[in-house]
Amino acid sequence: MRSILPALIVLLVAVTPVLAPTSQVLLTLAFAKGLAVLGIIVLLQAGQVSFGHALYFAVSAYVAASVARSFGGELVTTLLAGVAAAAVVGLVVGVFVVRYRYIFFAMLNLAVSMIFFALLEKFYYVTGGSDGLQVPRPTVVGLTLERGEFETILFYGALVLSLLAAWGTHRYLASPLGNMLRAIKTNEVRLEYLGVSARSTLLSGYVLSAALCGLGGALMAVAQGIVTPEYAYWVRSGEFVFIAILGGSGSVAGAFVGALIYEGVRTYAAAFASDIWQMVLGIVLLVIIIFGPSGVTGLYQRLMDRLVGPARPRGAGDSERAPGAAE
Amino acid sequence: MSSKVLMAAKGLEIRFGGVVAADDVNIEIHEGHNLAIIGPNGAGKTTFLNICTGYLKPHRGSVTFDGRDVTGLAPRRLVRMGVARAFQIPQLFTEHTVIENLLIAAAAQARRWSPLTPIATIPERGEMLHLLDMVRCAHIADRPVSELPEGQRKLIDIALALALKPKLLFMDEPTSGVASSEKFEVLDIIAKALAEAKVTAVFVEHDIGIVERFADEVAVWNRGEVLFRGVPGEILSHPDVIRDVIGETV
Amino acid sequence: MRSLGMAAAAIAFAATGAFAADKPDELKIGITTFLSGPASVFGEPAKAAADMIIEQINADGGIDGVPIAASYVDEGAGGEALVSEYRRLVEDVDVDLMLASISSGNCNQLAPLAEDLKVLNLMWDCGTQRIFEENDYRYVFRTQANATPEMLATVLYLLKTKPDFSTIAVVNQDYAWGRDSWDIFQTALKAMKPDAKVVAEFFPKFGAPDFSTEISRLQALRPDVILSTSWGGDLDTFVRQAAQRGLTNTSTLVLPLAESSLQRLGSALPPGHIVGGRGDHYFLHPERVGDPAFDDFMKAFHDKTGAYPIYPVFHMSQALAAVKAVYAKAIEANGGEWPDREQVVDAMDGLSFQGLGNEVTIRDDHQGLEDQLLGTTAKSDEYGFAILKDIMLFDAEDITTPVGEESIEWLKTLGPDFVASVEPKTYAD
Amino acid sequence: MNLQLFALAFFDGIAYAALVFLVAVGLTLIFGVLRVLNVAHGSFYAMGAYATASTVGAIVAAGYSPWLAFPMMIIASALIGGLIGGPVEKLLLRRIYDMEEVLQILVTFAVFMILEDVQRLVWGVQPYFESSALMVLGTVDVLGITYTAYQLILLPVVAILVLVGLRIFLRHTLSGKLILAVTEDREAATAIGVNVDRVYLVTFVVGASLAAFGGALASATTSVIPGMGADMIVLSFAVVATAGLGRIEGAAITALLIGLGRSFAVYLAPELDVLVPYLIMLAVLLVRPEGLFGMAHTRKI
Repeated sequence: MRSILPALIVLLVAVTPVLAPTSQVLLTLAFAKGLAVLGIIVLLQAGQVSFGHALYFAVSAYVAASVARSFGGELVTTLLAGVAAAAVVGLVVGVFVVRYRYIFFAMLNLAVSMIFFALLEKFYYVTGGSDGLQVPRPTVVGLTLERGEFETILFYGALVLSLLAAWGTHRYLASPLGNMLRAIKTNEVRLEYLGVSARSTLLSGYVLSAALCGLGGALMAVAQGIVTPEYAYWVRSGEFVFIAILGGSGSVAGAFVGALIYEGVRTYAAAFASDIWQMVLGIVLLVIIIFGPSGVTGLYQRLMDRLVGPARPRGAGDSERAPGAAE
Repeated sequence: MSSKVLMAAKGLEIRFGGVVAADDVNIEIHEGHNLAIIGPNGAGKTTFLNICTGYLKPHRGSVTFDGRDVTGLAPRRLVRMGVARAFQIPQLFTEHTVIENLLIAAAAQARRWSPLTPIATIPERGEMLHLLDMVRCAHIADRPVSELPEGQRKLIDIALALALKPKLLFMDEPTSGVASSEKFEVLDIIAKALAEAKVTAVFVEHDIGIVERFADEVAVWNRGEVLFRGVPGEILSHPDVIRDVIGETV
Repeated sequence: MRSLGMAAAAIAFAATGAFAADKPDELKIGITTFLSGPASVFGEPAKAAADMIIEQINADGGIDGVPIAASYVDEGAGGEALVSEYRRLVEDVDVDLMLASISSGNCNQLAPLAEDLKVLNLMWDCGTQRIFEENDYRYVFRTQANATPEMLATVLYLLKTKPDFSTIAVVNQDYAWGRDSWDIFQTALKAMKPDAKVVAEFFPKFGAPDFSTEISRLQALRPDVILSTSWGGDLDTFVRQAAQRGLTNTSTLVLPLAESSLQRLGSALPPGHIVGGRGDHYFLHPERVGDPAFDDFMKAFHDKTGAYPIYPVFHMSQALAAVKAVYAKAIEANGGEWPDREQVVDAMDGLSFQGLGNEVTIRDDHQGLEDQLLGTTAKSDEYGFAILKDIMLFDAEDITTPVGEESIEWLKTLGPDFVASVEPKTYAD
Repeated sequence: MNLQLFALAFFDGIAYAALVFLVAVGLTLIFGVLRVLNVAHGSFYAMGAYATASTVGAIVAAGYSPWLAFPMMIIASALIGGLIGGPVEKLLLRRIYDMEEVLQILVTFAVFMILEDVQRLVWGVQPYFESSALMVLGTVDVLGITYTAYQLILLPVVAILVLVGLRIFLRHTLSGKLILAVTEDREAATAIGVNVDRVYLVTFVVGASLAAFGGALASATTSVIPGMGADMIVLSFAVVATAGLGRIEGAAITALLIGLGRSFAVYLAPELDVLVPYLIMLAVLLVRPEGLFGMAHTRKI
């Protein structure tokens, strides 16, 4: 019962290119952001919030852009190169930041991302400065495509990648490792006393979240055709956290639900209230936090609980609901 | 004392600011002999547990386990060698259910890191349900631990330590927070589980009745020092102990 | 869907045998401009100007009877929002053409998009010279100059008015424009005055609130000339801090974009410094003052916004003049019938049009040829802010990179004698 | 680098550090008491600058003495702190003290977004520049370089006054002591009857006013432009985290470090100047994870 609506939404999204072709690119961008938000949600499971994950988004986007520019660029290799770069940088930065928690964790991530942002602007001859780098359209299995065809392929690619990433992350969070990650939020001391290194556990989650942000960034780069330092700015990191809370930080679905709603609100706010689109977004955020801190997916769970009764007692075997789904 | 020495502390010293929490502590823990630690509040009992399990590093002295120097090793390294701990304030994963708590411990013990296998399906599940049954908590397996009363949380905390299949278990006031009418029953449960798993226990306890019944040896702490140690019958009737320790704590 | 619609339209044409498109109810234009962020100092006046000009065009009967309807997009909302909104206007609203954009970064992003969407795009304000030097476009045109003639004219003005200076320092914003414009300026300067010495290069970050340290260093170095291509709040802050601390007494400032800051700076910018207007843009334009259309607009704009027009207003007027001119030309070429969109694009080649400045012509490479105006500040009691004297008006033909050449390479070929070979029109006051 | 250049870099650094300190100290005060990292702090800075620049501009244009700029700065910042900061705390933050940290930060992020547009609606997008206060104080020549007295003397003096004033306020007045009590132990303070709600409100208003005051002082030296708050907030975060959360003296020292670091960078390696605050922060936190003056907490088990 409670999976009917999600299934319907996925179906509806999947036929978008036929029904509403003009929203196809918007949805691709929403998927790209959703993937990055998924990375934020992984960290939120450990009770940590990063105000600098735009770093991985940007690292991957710039690497993808460079690969597409210098090697002619096949879509798959472009995306893979970006994700790999984000994961490697995530590992290096992660080793350092997993020693910190809460505000310090958030601030250090912010600092590292701002350094990268400044470097992108400084190393003008490599990065194109604030004008950014153009990303030539990659080939797909060797074929050079027109924009329309490419965008359709990218849309379905993004949809499949998002579903895969959501499934993988869901499994990860349900696995022993994922449960240990969530245990960091409630009791690190006990985790250490079970023989588990909280830092290594957090590091594994951190690298995963960096890779997810990277996947989002690389997708965004090829979908947009340009990468700019704005990809790394702190406001974008804040936006990711914003979307995570909007969608519901407790479930992997929240990342994509949030991203779709956010892009929608933002686009229409920018179109019909171009003077006050920031204010509109700010108010939406306030309303969500104060009246439904578990986000849209949390509201949906509550609604379904009321309509068809509680899912069933929470247990370790509960695979239908996302782990740690906000109550 | 002819049995094997499991853990030995030599010349432990630690101070916090001006307060001496351990002052030349020397003590041996023998395999199969459950040791009770008694003493007034602030005597350094928990500090001793913190040092033996790696939470604190002594300023001086050493700890050996199974003949190896383990001074200053992190808790997780000691855990992997077979030293587990239960806490005065139960340390649980409060956003997980009871069985999930235990499954995390089991997965850690069995080193199951596969990121795509749900924890609910690990082979140790049956074992954990049995462990819960042993501590009489099987009926609450699917409850979130945040909803449980203190007594049950205490039991889960100990079960988490047992799930690690330790050789040596430190327990910090296992019956605090448990209604006095249930204390013996609770400790009976624990003792039975310990015996079944062949675990040596070291426990801090205020209740002299419990010490008499469950300890093979008693050590008396005061101001960071071990004042006396011996079999419960002797120690608990020693006039100094009655005056300084039992008189205060009962 | 779109191609389906076009196919249907094609069948309809074939059936009626006419090649004229139906005259629409309105001519839909999308305009990207900064409505938020620091660059809104350009975007807001330009939008005000667009509203006034479009209102005027519509009051005069529109374009061949068709009124213009404009939709605005905020460039300050960020890259994705801009692209999404651009696509929405082109694909959903089905605009006839786009005017985009102010930021060079956005032009880089939107030009290939316009090409793929097959929509006529007039780049109305962005300055990067690379767009047409590195790419060929069918649908993208620029209705003003680019960074190369703007900087080259500045170097020429400097060398003509102050030929004996020996040291120069630069304080530019640390982003693409600041870096690019310095590259061009420096290349041109080295080619025409090889002995000029660069004593300091500062690129404080975009939006920097304070230049005290840079000014202290400049005071210690005492360069003859200080170049800054900064704009908006950054330029205002720099000029004021420099003036407050006496730097303007010891060095000549060269400020190619300061025409847009003159009114805000008031008396803070002392006499004797060089100011440009990114084209021949100045509310006291010596060749345009006296033309009733020009004078009326200056007055009307001042009445409406409380300020005189600055260069983005001129740029907007040129883009809209191009729209008017290209439809007139396309209609004529189509035998008086309303043209289809491809015919309009065809008519862009070689188009000449006049906005508030002098006439602009579109070259083969789609680059507009726009004259450049520079002057030296002088005190004005009438206006309460500095006005320009010793104005030079450079002919676009002399200073624009030839079609097919790359700007930096072309500038390197210029020698010291180039200075004398260019003869601008001069106006003493 | 010779001695003269060293001295010059030092003077420039101090003036910059004074402004950074004034903004950061408000942020750290709020964090110390409310335990909320206030992203909207940058907005108070910007609004303080806007309010001062626009009112002083009007006063001077109407022919009154430019010396009035100084009292106007104080009035404008108090008004911004009270009229905007007060309601933000009372109507919004008060609802979220029990929530997770991330939600608290996001609420202030939302306030930041809203206030950004409020500024545009109220003051428009054209830069304001109102330096009457700076002009009336004149200039000072040091080692052949002209400085404005405002930056070289007034700003550092004001910063020191604020630092000393805050110390006296916190240690020697009743309200100050209540604030400190709540900072130390919220539960205990509540238990002995401290009106915590009131303390929070007062602290937030004071902190926001300080940010606005920083903006007011800055408005005499810089163009007041849209987006100026966004940059300031990241800088003050760096100061507060480097200093140790809630540490007022630490904020002063860190601001000085960052101010001097930046001006020396302009002399020695101009390309690095924007990175200086972050590099200092990373270096400090590597060595002292709780910040220069922060205290480490060990969990009781």
